[in-house]
Amino acid sequence: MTFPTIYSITESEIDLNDLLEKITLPSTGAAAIFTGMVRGVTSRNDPHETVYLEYESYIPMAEAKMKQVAEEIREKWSSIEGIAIVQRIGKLYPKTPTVLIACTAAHRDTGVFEAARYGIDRLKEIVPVWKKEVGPNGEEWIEGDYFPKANE
Amino acid sequence: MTFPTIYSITESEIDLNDLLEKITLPSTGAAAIFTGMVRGVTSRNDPHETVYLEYESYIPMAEAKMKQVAEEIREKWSSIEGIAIVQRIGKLYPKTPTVLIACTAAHRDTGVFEAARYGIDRLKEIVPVWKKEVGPNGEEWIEGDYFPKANE
Amino acid sequence: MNKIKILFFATIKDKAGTKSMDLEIPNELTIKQLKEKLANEYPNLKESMKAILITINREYAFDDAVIPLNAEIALFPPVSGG
Amino acid sequence: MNKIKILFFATIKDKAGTKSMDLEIPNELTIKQLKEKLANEYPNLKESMKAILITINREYAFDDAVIPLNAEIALFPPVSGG
Repeated sequence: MTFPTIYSITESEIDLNDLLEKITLPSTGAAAIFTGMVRGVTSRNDPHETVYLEYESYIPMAEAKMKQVAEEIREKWSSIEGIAIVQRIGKLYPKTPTVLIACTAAHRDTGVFEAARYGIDRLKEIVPVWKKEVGPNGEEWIEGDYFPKANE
Repeated sequence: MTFPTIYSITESEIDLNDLLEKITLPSTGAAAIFTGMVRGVTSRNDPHETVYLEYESYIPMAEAKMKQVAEEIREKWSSIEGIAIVQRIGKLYPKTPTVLIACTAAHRDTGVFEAARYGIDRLKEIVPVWKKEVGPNGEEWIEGDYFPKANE
Repeated sequence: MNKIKILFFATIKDKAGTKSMDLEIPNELTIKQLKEKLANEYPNLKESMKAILITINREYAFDDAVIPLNAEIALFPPVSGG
Repeated sequence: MNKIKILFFATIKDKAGTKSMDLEIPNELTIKQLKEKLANEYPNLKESMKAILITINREYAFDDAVIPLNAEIALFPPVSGG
């Protein structure tokens, strides 16, 4: 049995049902899925409103780095069966899911939650995607604060 | 803004896209979703194959206990915005999602993963649902091992 | 007398041979007394009474709880949902 | 000479005023030397060079890396996906 790994940058809607089905094997009993969505209203730190986000990606590298994130997950949690990592790009409005990380395993107590959490944290560190925030008073690129090390 | 809480026992397919949309607010930026599915092949402990599971529930009590699980989550993680808890019952075949717990919040680092994990653990302790496993060599009720305490 | 409804689920339903029954019990009967009564009248259930969950009006209940009038009682094994 | 392709993303793209350019550079040039060259020729980029990520052929690269022939180089700010 080969364990499925799905990774893609897409402009299409993220279909959770479809992705979950693709990473469910006959031996699978549990899935942890993380999705991020565009916030229309942000309270923490600098409170502000968002009209939409415009996502851009260095697509071939981003897909290679998603594959690397999946490989890192498998190295850390050998229990993981299927992995799906999808980043949606383009102009995305509040409440829209923009990113998904899903991990499946036979049981819920062998790392699925931790693996999904690790996956989204790593994606936000090393996968080359950027978002420009467009608000009522103008637009601004959002920058992360992580500097990859050698061999990342 | 009222925070949505969805809980139900259903015989219908669990639609992740639909449920996620229902618990996404303009202030939501993160969702952690757990789903459990029927394993056709189990390796851990007593290795065996499953043809299907037949789920039964004490429905009105189960829905009340799901509501209670949601309230417990909100007491522990004040950051949680929307909560969906759905248990599917009836005859369910391998690879079919049978249960879903989803929690949303503004950010991913304020407890969404922990809240979803807590939710599925509590559901398996106090929500009155049972499954009968039907395999190639006969059928058997699966019993849990948790005994609720007073006021649970 | 107190007219109650008893519901059975999962293994307990199979052993009782029914999903539910209406029963008349003395007022002020406790859960412990009801368990003894059922174990006597339905020998199939006797063994199950050791590791059973019981609810009164959809809340978990314990041996010393007094059964209220017209209660909905349920008997079932530890849950196994998910 | 070494013909390379340089890609710019996000803020760096805006400052460079272009998504990509083809460039001829001396053989054996390092990333550090390329950054200095770009900072001199494109003053808008000078400030950004302090906190920039650079890749060679889609892998993160650092100051002392030597740029291989026909490399695809990308310059961008710390990522902010999700």
